[in-house]
Amino acid sequence: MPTESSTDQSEILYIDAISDALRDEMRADPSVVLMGQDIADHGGAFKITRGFLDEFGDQRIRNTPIAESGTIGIATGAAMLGTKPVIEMQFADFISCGFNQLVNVAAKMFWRTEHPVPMVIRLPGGGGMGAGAFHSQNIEAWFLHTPGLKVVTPSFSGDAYRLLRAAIRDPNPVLYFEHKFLYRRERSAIDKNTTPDRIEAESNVLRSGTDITVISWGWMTHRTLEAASTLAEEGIEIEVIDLPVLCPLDITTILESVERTSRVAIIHEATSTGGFGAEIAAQICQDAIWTLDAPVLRITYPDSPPPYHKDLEATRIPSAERICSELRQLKQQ
Amino acid sequence: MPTESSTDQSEILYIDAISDALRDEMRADPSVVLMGQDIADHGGAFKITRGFLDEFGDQRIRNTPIAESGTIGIATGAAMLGTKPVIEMQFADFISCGFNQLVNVAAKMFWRTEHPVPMVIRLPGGGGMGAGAFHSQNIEAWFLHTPGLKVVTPSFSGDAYRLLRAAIRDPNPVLYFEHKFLYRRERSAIDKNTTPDRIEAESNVLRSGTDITVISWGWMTHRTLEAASTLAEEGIEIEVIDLPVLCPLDITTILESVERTSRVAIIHEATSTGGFGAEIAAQICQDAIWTLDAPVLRITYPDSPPPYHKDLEATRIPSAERICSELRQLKQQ
Amino acid sequence: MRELDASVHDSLREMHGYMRLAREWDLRFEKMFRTGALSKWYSSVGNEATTVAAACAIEAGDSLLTLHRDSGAILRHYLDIHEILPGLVPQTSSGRKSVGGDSRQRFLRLACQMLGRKHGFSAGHERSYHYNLIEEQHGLIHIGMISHLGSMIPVAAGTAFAFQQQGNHQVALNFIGEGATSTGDFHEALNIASVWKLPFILVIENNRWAFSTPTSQQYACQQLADRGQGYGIPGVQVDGNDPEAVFTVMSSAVDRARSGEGPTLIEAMLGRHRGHSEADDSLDLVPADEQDGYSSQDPLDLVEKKLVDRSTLSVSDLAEIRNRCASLVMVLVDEAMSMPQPDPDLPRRIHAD
Amino acid sequence: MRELDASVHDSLREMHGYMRLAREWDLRFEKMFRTGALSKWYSSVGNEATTVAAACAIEAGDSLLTLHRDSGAILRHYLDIHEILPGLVPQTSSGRKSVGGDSRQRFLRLACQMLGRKHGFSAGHERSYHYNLIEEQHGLIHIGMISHLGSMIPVAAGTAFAFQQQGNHQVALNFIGEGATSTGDFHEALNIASVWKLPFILVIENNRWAFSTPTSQQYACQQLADRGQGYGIPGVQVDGNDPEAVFTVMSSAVDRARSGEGPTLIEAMLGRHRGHSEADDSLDLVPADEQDGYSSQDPLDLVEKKLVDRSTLSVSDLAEIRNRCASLVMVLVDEAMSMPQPDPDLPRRIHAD
Ligand SMILES: Cc1ncc(C[n+]2csc(CCOP(=O)(O)OP(=O)(O)O)c2C)c(N)n1
Ligand SMILES: Cc1ncc(C[n+]2csc(CCOP(=O)(O)OP(=O)(O)O)c2C)c(N)n1
Ligand SMILES: [Mg+2]
Ligand SMILES: [Mg+2]
Repeated sequence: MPTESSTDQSEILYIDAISDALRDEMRADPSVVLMGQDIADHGGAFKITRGFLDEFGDQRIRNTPIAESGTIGIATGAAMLGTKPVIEMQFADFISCGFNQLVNVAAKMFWRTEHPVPMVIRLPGGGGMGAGAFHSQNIEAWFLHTPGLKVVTPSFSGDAYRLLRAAIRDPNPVLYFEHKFLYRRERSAIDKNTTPDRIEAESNVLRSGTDITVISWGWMTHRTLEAASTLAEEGIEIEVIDLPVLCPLDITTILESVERTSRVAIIHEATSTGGFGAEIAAQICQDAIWTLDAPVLRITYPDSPPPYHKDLEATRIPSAERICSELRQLKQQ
Repeated sequence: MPTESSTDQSEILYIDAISDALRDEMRADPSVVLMGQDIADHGGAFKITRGFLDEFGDQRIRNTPIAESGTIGIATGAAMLGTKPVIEMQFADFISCGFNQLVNVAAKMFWRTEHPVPMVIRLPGGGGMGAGAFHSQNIEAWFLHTPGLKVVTPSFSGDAYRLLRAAIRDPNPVLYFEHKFLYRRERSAIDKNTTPDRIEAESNVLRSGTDITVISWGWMTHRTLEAASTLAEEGIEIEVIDLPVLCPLDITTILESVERTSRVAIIHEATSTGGFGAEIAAQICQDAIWTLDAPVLRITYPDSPPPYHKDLEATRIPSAERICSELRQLKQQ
Repeated sequence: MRELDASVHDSLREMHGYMRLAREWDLRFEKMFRTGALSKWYSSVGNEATTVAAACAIEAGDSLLTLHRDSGAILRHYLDIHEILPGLVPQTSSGRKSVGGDSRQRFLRLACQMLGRKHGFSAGHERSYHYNLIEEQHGLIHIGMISHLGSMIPVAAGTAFAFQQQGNHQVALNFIGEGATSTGDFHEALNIASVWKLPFILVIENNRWAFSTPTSQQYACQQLADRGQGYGIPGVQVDGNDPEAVFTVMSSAVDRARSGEGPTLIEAMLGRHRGHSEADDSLDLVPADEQDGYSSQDPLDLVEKKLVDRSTLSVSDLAEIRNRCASLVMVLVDEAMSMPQPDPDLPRRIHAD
Repeated sequence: MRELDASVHDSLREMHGYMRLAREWDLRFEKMFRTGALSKWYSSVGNEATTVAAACAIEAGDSLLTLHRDSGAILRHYLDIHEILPGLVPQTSSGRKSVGGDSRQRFLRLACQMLGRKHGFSAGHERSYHYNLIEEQHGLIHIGMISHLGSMIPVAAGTAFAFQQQGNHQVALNFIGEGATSTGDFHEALNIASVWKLPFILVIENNRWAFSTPTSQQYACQQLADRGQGYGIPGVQVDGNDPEAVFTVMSSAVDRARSGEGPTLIEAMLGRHRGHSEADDSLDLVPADEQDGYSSQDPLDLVEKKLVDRSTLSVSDLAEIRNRCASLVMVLVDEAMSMPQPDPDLPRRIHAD
């Protein structure tokens, strides 16, 4: 059961941060409604909404039939008339079934009609658990190429908490990618007093360094930090920039950092071709190319679905070792 | 009615090239079946299959109910057992309704099971006709970030013909983006004798030049050519590379050209953020950065849906004038 | 079940007034299309009995979600006919109060919207019926279509969900063509709406053709109303050319919805009077005798005959009503034509602040 | 309608043989899950009567598309029981010829597949039942699932489309849970299949729960079989714990399909015997008396009771059959456990050449 009493600034699990943010925002705003498969009595596949049915009742905690498109469409209509739906996808991968509703109805609504659609879709995504091709994908890039959405990818408990509340308050459809691998592995401080009411461009410079700027999000930020400490021992200083928000993108911080380090790598768990790393690389090469002393490096998943077997999966996900070795080479270029 | 008798090397309309390719491949291979809305008696929204019902009968020319997901799924199952389906989306935009079938079933099938899915989806796309947000989109980038598909974007009648036949013969799911604006505006020679049986990486260097490499596809290739001749009069020599195939990507030709020109622009009608221009830019900045004398330029649609009013739309689509002026600036950098 | 208004004759006169207005609206735009003043037009001709009568059965505060053949419902929902055409129909007639606000202004903006003008509801960014008009102060909730068929069904159910959530007794009314019943969203939305007992009414305008596709290539059940059973909701087929029949069926669906019993599926049988859009030749595929059958059942002809047969109105009354509607439409469309085009340099935000 | 094989008793013995084999298969993996040798397991316990009987009604050359609770159908489709367990059931019993090829080898590879081993059908790239096995020379067409529920229904209909296109008389058999009936793909596929009269049979394994969601939160119709009418196809509910009843219903669906009359929707009513997967606590939500009801209707108990009541087999015969099935499974799974893991460096192509 998520820590009911988690006090300000306490250290909590990433998964509990999500749970707390949902609960606190539901307490604060009676128009917030949760929808998703098995979120009521069962508390969701990951138990994030355990206890919610009792506290908030079955009007606000809605088990849905297995119908992602219908659910997103209903949420969109409801959001237009004063209800604030938060949808839990059981796994991020299943949003493909509601893709049209999301990209053509929800995402375009404000631009078409100037009528806001305040809604959040929580997307438990990412690999590392041997869960195979349909429970491990990293699909944020599809939505970053879809004008009208906002995209959030927290790596730490604090951002997970703060940005989920902000996402619910934001008047736009927000995709909130939560990384399953971090649920019970990441634990850190959260501050319950800072709850902005919009998702805005932001980044975390987690570590300053003079040699290479490394940009990442989600689970990969943790592997990047691991690599950075290893490399620090070798005298290579990495500046680690975490992006808890991918849209809107805080490109300014990235460009400033690259200007200082002259070397840059982007690391993501998503497949390479057309991944969001390409966009960041392209922006750097448009706006900061003269500051570069080396090519822009992308360290990513290869272009294939996630394999089931853990040994096979492990070779695909950028490891701290692989990151170290590629960054060492980058330093030498 | 498409030219039944179009002989080798004759000049024909882009739309007729598509029609001819379908007809010729259906004649050559009895396992080819067409599916789509209103393609039978009516000959399709654009009349590309006019006359097909009479020639091939209602078993091979299948009007479908309005059900993109069901249609793509049925095509996938059929393709696995010896039938070769070619689906006509009435408009490219509607493929969002069959997104899950495409990205999770068809695209991943071969990698998962080593069982091929030879199927083609024709996608009449693109803007310029004042057709609004849902009949004008350029959505190829979603699928270029989806391992397992091939993506074709012909700009000329000859490629349209040859690559459609190749796409049907290819054992993979191929997305064939045909640009509506070109249907009756592009007319050029086709060669019916060269019909490869696979979609492979390829590019057309349409014009050699020493100053700037410009990469584009679809309609934008024509605007690029227009800009290139204008600029040639001013003494700026553009090397124009057209990409009739985006996946697999012929990066070699691009890198070689950039090595010669040292300046590069990528032009696409798709929206900017996360568009395929980002991927090409990123690859150039990874593999050819030292050859560059200027930042990599992208000239694209802004990040918004296509507006309906022609005057509004015209300001969004890269025009020959805008291309000229941005390339002039690039030349000076 | 709510009965037709006590003054049955007056109610029919009112429905007729809106039907005629909708018809003249469409005829005007069809003409503009033919003269090249408009690049595309999807006609509502033949759908007026269904759309007007259905919109008569809802109230201010209810949500309306329309497609491309629903001008009748839109005009009924937006306009106070007594205000824009004083004396055209008796004051006593309405079973439904009109929403407040300036009807003429709304009508003019609607014309601007059709013409892509700056003062249209989407300022030229969206085509024809692809817009929303939500005036909370007047209880006017109208959400227009996106092109993707079926997509608005869940959204409509979502507005019903908001009503249920807020504990008011409003209902959502959504129209679709029979072609859109083949989409997954039709199924997902009706199923969820039924499980959650949402106050939602889905009216299928079954005009027997979807672009060039006849119903025999679209579905294989006896009637689409039969799908209701698969969702545990009433499925009712009705003569969509008879506004009184539609109103009756709609009224009980609305009552059911307001009392928390859940959705209803209504299949209104209509004729195919025009091509898919005015720009294509799809009408050629409809056999001549089938077309004749539809023409002989034109809902405006039928309602006018009924009004004359019942001695509610005379032939010359009808001519006058027609003329007044046509003139009003003419004036408004002309006015809209003289309004400015949208400004290409005006920025439009992709995110709400 | 095809009747049960003349030797009714022998047919039931054969079905029982496969059911028992499937049950021992699942029990073995459940045990491995509990001892930590396996990270996840979705159990088919309780689904065997439906899946085995349905697979008995199709033939070599027909396509089978399965989900996560269909080991019964898979074993019936893959294995010649006379070959792998000689003498277990009478040679005369089968209404259906087994597909050719080496049954034991297939069985071993199936075990490897479950365990992610290199010799599994997907060489470790895909989990459990997410694979295909297509041996054209033996008329074995089996297409496994992707996780996304509902997605395989159109694909199954597509295999039926290929059969129709090729003018042979094969049929496609597809299983889904009742939860997947809420997906748009269920609707789109059944509608198209009916319009095109595809030789397609969709069997709903209605075990009253989808993960933690009871049917009352999944649909609101009386029975899912009622959806058939909305597609103009037969919708039949059957006792899914009774293999003979399922076989009878399936046989007439197969006959209908083979003779070109189109699809059938079958709703097999089953018990919920296990949690959603063995790794969760979703079974806790099923009320105790409901669970007891299911246990008392365990299809294996029922079929064994019937065999004893009919004096077809004795209690000790049943024990022997059980032991032989359990031993075979044990041997095969042990063998699979000793097989190599997949090689992480082996490249796997994303495109077919
Ligand atoms: C998802 C989707 N697929 C295809 C289309 C193309 N399309 C537009 S209207 C239409 C026919 C609609 O028929 P119906 O629903 O019966 O409405 P009607 O025009 O007859 O009133 C089609 C196929 C679309 N708009 N959306
Ligand atoms: C499109 C989609 N949404 C959600 C899920 C998650 N999920 C996996 S199994 C399951 C329940 C399935 O229930 P049912 O269809 O009744 O089959 P059963 O497990 O009861 O046999 C859910 C919700 C999924 N796999 N696919
Ligand atoms: Mg229609
Ligand atoms: Mg179930």
